[in-house]
Amino acid sequence: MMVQTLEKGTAKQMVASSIVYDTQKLNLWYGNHHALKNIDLQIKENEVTAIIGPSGCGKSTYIKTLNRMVELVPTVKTSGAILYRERNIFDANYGVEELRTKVGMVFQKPNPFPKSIYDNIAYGPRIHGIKNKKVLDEIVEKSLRGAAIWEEVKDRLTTNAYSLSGGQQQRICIARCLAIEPDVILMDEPTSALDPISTLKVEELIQELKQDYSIIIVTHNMQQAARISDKTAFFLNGEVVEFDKTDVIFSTPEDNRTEDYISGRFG
Amino acid sequence: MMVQTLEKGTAKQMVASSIVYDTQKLNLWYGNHHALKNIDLQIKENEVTAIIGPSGCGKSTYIKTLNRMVELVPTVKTSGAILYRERNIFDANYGVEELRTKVGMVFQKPNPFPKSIYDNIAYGPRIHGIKNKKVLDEIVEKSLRGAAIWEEVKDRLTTNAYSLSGGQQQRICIARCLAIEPDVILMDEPTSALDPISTLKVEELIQELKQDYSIIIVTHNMQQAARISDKTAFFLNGEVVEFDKTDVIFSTPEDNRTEDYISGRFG
Amino acid sequence: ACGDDSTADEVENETGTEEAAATGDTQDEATLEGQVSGDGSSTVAPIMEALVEEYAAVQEKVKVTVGVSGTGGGFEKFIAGTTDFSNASRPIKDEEKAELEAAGIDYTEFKLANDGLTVVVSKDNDWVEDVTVEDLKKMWIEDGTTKKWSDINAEWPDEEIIFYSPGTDSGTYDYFDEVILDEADLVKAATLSEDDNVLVQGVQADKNAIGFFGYAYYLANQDTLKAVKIEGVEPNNETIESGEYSPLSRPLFTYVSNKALAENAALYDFMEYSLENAGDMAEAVGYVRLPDTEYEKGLSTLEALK
Amino acid sequence: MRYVNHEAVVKKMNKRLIVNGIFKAIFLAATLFALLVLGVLFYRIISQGVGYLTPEFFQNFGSRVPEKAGIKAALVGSIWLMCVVAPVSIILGVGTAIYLEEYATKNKLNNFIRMNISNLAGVPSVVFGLLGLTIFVRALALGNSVLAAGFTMSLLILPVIIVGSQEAIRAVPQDVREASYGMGATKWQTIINIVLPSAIPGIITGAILALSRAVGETAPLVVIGIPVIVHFLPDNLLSQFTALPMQIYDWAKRPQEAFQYVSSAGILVLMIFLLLMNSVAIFIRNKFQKRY
Amino acid sequence: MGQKHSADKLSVQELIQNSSGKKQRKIIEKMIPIILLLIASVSVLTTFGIVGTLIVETVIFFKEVKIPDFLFGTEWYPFANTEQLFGILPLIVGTLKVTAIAVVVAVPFGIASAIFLSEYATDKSRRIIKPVLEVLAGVPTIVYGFFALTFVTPLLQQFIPDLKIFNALSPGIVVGVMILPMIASLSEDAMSSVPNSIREGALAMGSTKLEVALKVVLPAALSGITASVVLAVSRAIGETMIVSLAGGSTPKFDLNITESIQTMTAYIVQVSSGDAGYGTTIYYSIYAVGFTLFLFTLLMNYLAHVISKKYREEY
Ligand SMILES: Nc1ncnc2c1ncn2[C@@H]1O[C@H](COP(=O)(O)OP(=O)(O)OP(=O)(O)O)[C@@H](O)[C@H]1O
Ligand SMILES: Nc1ncnc2c1ncn2[C@@H]1O[C@H](COP(=O)(O)OP(=O)(O)OP(=O)(O)O)[C@@H](O)[C@H]1O
Ligand SMILES: [Mg+2]
Ligand SMILES: [Mg+2]
Ligand SMILES: O=P([O-])([O-])[O-]
Repeated sequence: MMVQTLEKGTAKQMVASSIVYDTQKLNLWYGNHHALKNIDLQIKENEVTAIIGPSGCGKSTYIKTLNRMVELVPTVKTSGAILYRERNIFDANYGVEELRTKVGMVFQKPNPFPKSIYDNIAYGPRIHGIKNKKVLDEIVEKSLRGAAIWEEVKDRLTTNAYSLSGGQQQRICIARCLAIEPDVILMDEPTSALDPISTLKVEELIQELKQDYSIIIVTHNMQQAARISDKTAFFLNGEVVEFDKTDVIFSTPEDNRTEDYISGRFG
Repeated sequence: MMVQTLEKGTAKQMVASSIVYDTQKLNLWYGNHHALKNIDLQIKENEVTAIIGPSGCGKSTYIKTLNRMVELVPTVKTSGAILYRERNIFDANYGVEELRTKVGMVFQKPNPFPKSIYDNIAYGPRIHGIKNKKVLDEIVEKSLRGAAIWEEVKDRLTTNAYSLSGGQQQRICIARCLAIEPDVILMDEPTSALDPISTLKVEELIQELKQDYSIIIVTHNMQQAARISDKTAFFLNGEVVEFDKTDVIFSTPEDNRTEDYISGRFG
Repeated sequence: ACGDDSTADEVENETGTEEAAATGDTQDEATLEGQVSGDGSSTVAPIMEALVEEYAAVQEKVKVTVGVSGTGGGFEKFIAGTTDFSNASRPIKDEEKAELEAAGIDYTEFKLANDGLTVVVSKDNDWVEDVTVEDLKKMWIEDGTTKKWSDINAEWPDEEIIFYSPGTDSGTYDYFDEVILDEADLVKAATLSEDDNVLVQGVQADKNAIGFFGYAYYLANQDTLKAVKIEGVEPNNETIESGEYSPLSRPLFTYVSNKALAENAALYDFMEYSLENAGDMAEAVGYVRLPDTEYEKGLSTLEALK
Repeated sequence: MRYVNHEAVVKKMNKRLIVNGIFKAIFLAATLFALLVLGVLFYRIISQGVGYLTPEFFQNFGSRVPEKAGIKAALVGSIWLMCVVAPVSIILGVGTAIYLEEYATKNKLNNFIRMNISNLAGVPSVVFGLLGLTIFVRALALGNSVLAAGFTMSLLILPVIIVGSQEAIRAVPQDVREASYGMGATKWQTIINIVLPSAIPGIITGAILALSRAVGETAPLVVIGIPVIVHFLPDNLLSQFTALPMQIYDWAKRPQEAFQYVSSAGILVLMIFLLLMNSVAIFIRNKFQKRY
Repeated sequence: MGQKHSADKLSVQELIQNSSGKKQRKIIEKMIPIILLLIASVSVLTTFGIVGTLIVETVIFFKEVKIPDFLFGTEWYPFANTEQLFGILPLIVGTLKVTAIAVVVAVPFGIASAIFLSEYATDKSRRIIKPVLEVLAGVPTIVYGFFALTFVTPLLQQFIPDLKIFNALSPGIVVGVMILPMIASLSEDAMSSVPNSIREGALAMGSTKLEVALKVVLPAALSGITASVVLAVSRAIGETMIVSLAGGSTPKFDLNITESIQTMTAYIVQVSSGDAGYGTTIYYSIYAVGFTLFLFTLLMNYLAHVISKKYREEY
C-alpha cells in the first residue's frame, strides 16, 4: 500500500496523481435547505474512505453528489467544484453517464434489477455497447467472483435475482457494479439492511476490493467504519467536522464533537 | 382509597365486590399463534393497573380482549373466561356492545371521529339514545372538563377535532370515552404518540380519573407505569410473569425476568 | 310470414344454381374484384340487402356496401360523390338534380320494384279497418291539438293516438307528406325514425298506435300488424301493381353514377345482377315486381352505359 | 351526577342490534341485486342466443333471414378494429405516460396536459363519435374505414390507458432506476431496459381492459356511420367494415322475433370475446406479479 | 497484482470507450423527450379537436337558429317542413329523466353495496363480489340496451300496463344498473380509506356496526361518495346506446316517464344513423346538442374534481 505511506502535505504534484476526488468548497441546497456547507475533502486512490455522522447530516447527499445522482432531485443546486481525476464533474460538457461509468455505486437497500442474475451483471456492459456473448460471459463470471458470490450462484445464473437472500442480493449489486470495472465505488450504508452474517461477508469483500478500487462508504455503524476504513470523515449538519486517518479519528479526535459522537453521546 | 388498603387473600366474598375483571385461564390464538397463555389476573375497582412488557408480549392483545375488540381479527380463538362484574364476557348471550358501553377504550394513536369536537363527545350518548340537546350539552361540558380540555376548546366546539394538536386529540378521545360514563377505561399506550408535554397532561389526567374509574393502561414506558399505576402486571411472551403492587414490582420483584426487564437488560 | 319464407327459399335455390353456372362457365366473371358503395332509402334497403347477400355468393371479391340513410340522406352522399349509387323511394327532386349537375355527376335512374306505402295499426287494435284520405289528414296534420281516436270517428275509443312515422330524410315521409298531407306539417307528437324496424316495434306494442311505412315491412310483420284499408282498398300485390291501391303505391328507384358505371366493372356487374334479380328479390322481401319489360328496358339502358 | 343510564342502554341494546341485523340484510340484498341482474342478463342472453351459436353463425355474413344470419363480417371487423386501436392507443398512451412520469417537470404545460387527460376521460363516447366523424371521416377523408373508426376508438380509450400506464410506471421503485443511472445508463436506456419491463404487466393489463371497452363501444361507430350490410371482409385499413356492436345493434332493432335470438347470439360472441381478453389480462397480472 | 488488475480494468473500460453508438445514444437521448412530448400532446389535441369541431359547427348552427330559441325553446321539432323548432329543453329534460331514474336506482343500491363491502363483508365474500361488480361495469352498453328493450320493458309492462314500448323508465333503470358498480366501487374505496382506528374508536363505545357505518364512516367518506355519485351522473348523462334502443325518439317537455322520450345522446344517434347530409340545419344541430352534452359532462367532472379535492378528508 504505497499510497498510504505518503504523508500529508507532500508536494502537490506527487499527491495529485493519487487523488481521485478533490472536493472544493462544495455547497448544496435542496430548494432552500442548505444540506452541504463548504465541503473540502480529498479522497485518495485505493483507500477505503468512511463517512460517518448522525442522521440527516448530509452523508448520503455528499456521496450522491460524487456521481451526480443527487441531481435526480429537481430542486438541487450546487456551488463549488468536485474534481474527479482533475476534471470538474460539474463542467457543462462533462457527461454524467461518462462519470457514472467510472464511478460505481452500491445502495443501502439491495436493488438488483428484476431480471436474471446474469442479466443483472451484464446490464452495465450491455448498455455501454458490449454485445459479444463470450465477452459478456467472461465479465459476468469475473464480476461475480470479484463479489465473492460466484460459487453460490454459478448454477442458477438465469434465475431472477430477487430469489436470492438480502445479503446475496447486495453482493449481486456489488458484482453488477464491478462489471463495468469502475475506478471508484461509492457505497451508501451497504450493510444496513443486512443481517449480521451477510454484513460480515460484505465487509470482507470490501476489504478485498480496496486493492483494486477506491472505495467511499457511508455508514452509521461506527465499529464498521473502524474495522474497514483507512480514512474517516465525520459529518455534522452538512459540514465536515474532521477528516483523518481512521485510527486517529477513533483514538484521538481533534474536535470535541467528533469525540462526543464517537463515544455515543449523541446521534 | 379504601380498596387499596385491602390485603391480598382477604375472604373471597369481600374481594368479589371490588373486583372488576377476573381473568381465568385465558388463552388466545391468532390462527396458530398462541398469543396469550393461561392468563390469571384480577383487576380491582378504582385502581390504575399498568401492563408492561417487551414488544409483542401480548399487552395489546390482552387489553383488547377485555372489551372483546380483539375479535375484530377474524382468526382469533379464545379459551378460559373473563368475568366482568362476575359475568363471563365470552357468554353467548353477553352482547359485545353492552360490554363496550361499560368499558371505554383509549387507543395508542388519537383517533377522534372526523367530526366537530362537540359531535365527537356527543357521539356515544347519542347512539345510546340520549337526544335531549340540553342533556347533551351538559354531558359534553362535563366530559371535556373531566378530560381537562374544556378550557382549551370551549370556544370552538364546532370545529373539526382534527384541527387540534395530537395531545389535545388524545384528550378529546378520553373525553369521548368519559361521555358514556364507563365503569372501566382501557388505555393502550395512550401517550406513545404524544410529545412530552402532552404526555404529562394525560398522565395527570389519568391520576385524576382513577378516583371515579377503574383504569387499565398498557405502556412501554416503565417510568410512566411507576409514576401512575397502583398495580403492575409484567407480561412476557404471552404470559403474566408477575403481578403485584407497582412499588413492589419496581423495587423488589420476585421474578428474575421482571428484574431484568425493569433494569433495561432486554426489551 | 310463412308464405313469405317459402319464397325466400325459392330464391335461394335459384341463385344457388345460378352461382354454380356462373362459376362453371364464365371464369372472368367469377374473378371480378372491386368496391361498390351505395346508400339511400330504407324502403329499398330490404331489396338491396337481399341483392347484396346473394351477389356476395356469386362475386366473392366484390365488396358491396349499402348504407341505409334514407332517400334524402342517400342523395346527400351521392351528391358529395362518396357513393356510386343511391336508392330512392321517390323520384329525384329538382333541387337534388341541380346539385348533382353542379357537382358534375351524371346519373341514370333505374326502377327496381313497386311499393305500397302501408298504413298500419297493431293487431290489438280492433276498431280501425278502413280509413279515408281525409281521415288520414285529420290524424296526421299538426294543428296544435292532442289527437284522439274519437276525434276522427266518434265510435272509436277516447284514447290518444300514438304516431309513428319514418324520418324526414326518408322518401317514404316525403311521399306521404306530399300525397296525403299536401306538404303540411306532420303531427309533432309522432315518433320519427329512419329505422323502419323501430316503427314496427312501436306500433305492434301499442294498440293506440298508428304508423306507416313500406309494404315490405308490413308483410314481414303481418302477424303483429294490421294493414288499414285506404278508401276500401287493401294493399296487396294486385292492387299495388294495378295502381288500384291509391294514392299510396309508388315505384322504388336506384340512381347510378354514369361515370362510375363506365369506370368500375364491379359496379356495372352488380347493377346488371340487380336488374336481373330485382323482381325476384322484391317479391321475396315483400314488394311487388315490375313487369318484365321494365327490367329489360333497364338492362338495355345499362348496357349502353358500359 | 349520572346522565347515562346504563340499565336503559342495555335494554335498548337488543333493539339496536335487531336494526343492525335488518340493515345488514338490506345491504346484502342490495349487493346481491347487482349479482342478480348480472345473473338474469347472462341467463337470458345464453338461453336465447346459444341455439344460434352454430359453426355457420361464424361462417356467414349478415342476412335478412335470421337462420342464415352470421357474424363473420362483424367478428373479423372487430378484430381488424383492434389491430388499429391496440397499437395506436398503446403507443400514444404509454408514450404519454412515460412523458408525464419520467420527463415532465411541474410546469404549466404539463399540468395542463394532466388536467386535460382527466377531463378527456369524462367525455361521453358519442362526442368522440362526433370528433371522429368530423376529423377522420370527413376532414381527413378516411371514410367509414377501419382506420377512421380505429383512430376514433383509440382516442376514446387513450385516457384510460394513460392513467393505467402511469400507475404501472409509478409502481416501479425508484431504487432500481437509481441503480441503473448509477451504472452510467442514460435516462432512455433506463426507461427501456428497467422501467418498462417492470411496468409492462401493469400496462398490458390496463390496456387490455381499455381495449375491451373499445370492443364493446357502439355509439361512436354509429355516429361515424359504420355500415351493417357488409358481405365481405376488410382487406386493408381503408376498407369499409362492420363491427360486433354495430351488428348487434342492427339485429336488436329488427322487429322479427327471431332476430332477438340472433342478437343474443351476437352478444354472446361479444361477451366471449371480452371474456377472453380479460382472461389474458388476469393471466398476465398473475403471471408477472411484481417481484420486488 | 495491482498491475495485472489495472490491465484487466482497462479491458472493459476500453471496450466501453471503443464501443460504437455513443453519438447515436446522445442523439436518441435528445430526441426522445421531444417525441414523447409530441405523443403526449395528442391528448391535448384531442381535446382541442373536440372543442374545436363542436364550436365551429355549433357556430354555424347558431347562424340559423337563435341562441335564446335554442336554450329556452320548449319544442324540439327539427324534422318539420314548415318551421323547424330547435328548443333543446325537451332533450335536456329527456336526459334528466333518465339520469334521475338512474340515480334513484344506483345511489341507494350502490351505496348500500359499498357499505356492505367495506363494513360487513368478510374478505372472502369481498373477493367474490368485487370482480362480479367489475364484470357488471364491463358489460357493453349495447348489451344493456338490448336487455332494457327486450327484458326490462316487457317486465315492467306487466306491472304498468300504460308503459309504452319506448319510455324513460326502463332505460333509466338499466342505466342505473350500469352506473351502480361505479358508485359502489368508488364509494367503497372512499369508505375503506377511512382508517380502521376510527372504526375501532366507535366500536369500542358500544356502537353497532350499523351505527359505525352510518354515523362515523359514511360522514367521514362523504366527499368521496359524493364525488363518485357526481361522476356516475356524468356517465348517465353521456350514456347513449341504452337510451337509443329503449328510450325512443320523441323529445317531450314534460315529466312523464312512461312514454317515449329522447335524450341528447339519442338524438345524435338518431340523426347520425339517418345521416342528415352535410350542410342541413339538422346536421349542425347534432353538434349544438353534442356541445351542450359536452358542457354538461364537463361541469359534472369538474364538480367531482372540486368535491374530492376541496373537501378532502382530514384524517
Ligand atoms: N430529496 C430531498 N429533498 C429535500 N431535502 C432532502 C432531500 N434528501 C435529503 N434532504 C435533506 O438533506 C439533509 C441531508 O440528508 P441526507 O439524506 O444526506 O442525510 P444522511 O446523513 O444520509 O442521513 P441518514 O443517515 O438518515 O441517511 C437532511 O436534512 C434531509 O432532510
Ligand atoms: N392481527 C394479528 N394477527 C396475527 N398475529 C397478531 C395479530 N396482532 C398481534 N399478533 C401477534 O400477537 C403477539 C402479541 O401482539 P400484541 O400486539 O398484543 O403485542 P404488544 O405486547 O402489544 O406489543 P407492542 O408493544 O409492540 O404493541 C405478537 O407476536 C403479534 O405478532
Ligand atoms: Mg443517508
Ligand atoms: Mg401493543
Ligand atoms: O328510407 P326511405 O325509403 O323512406 O327514404
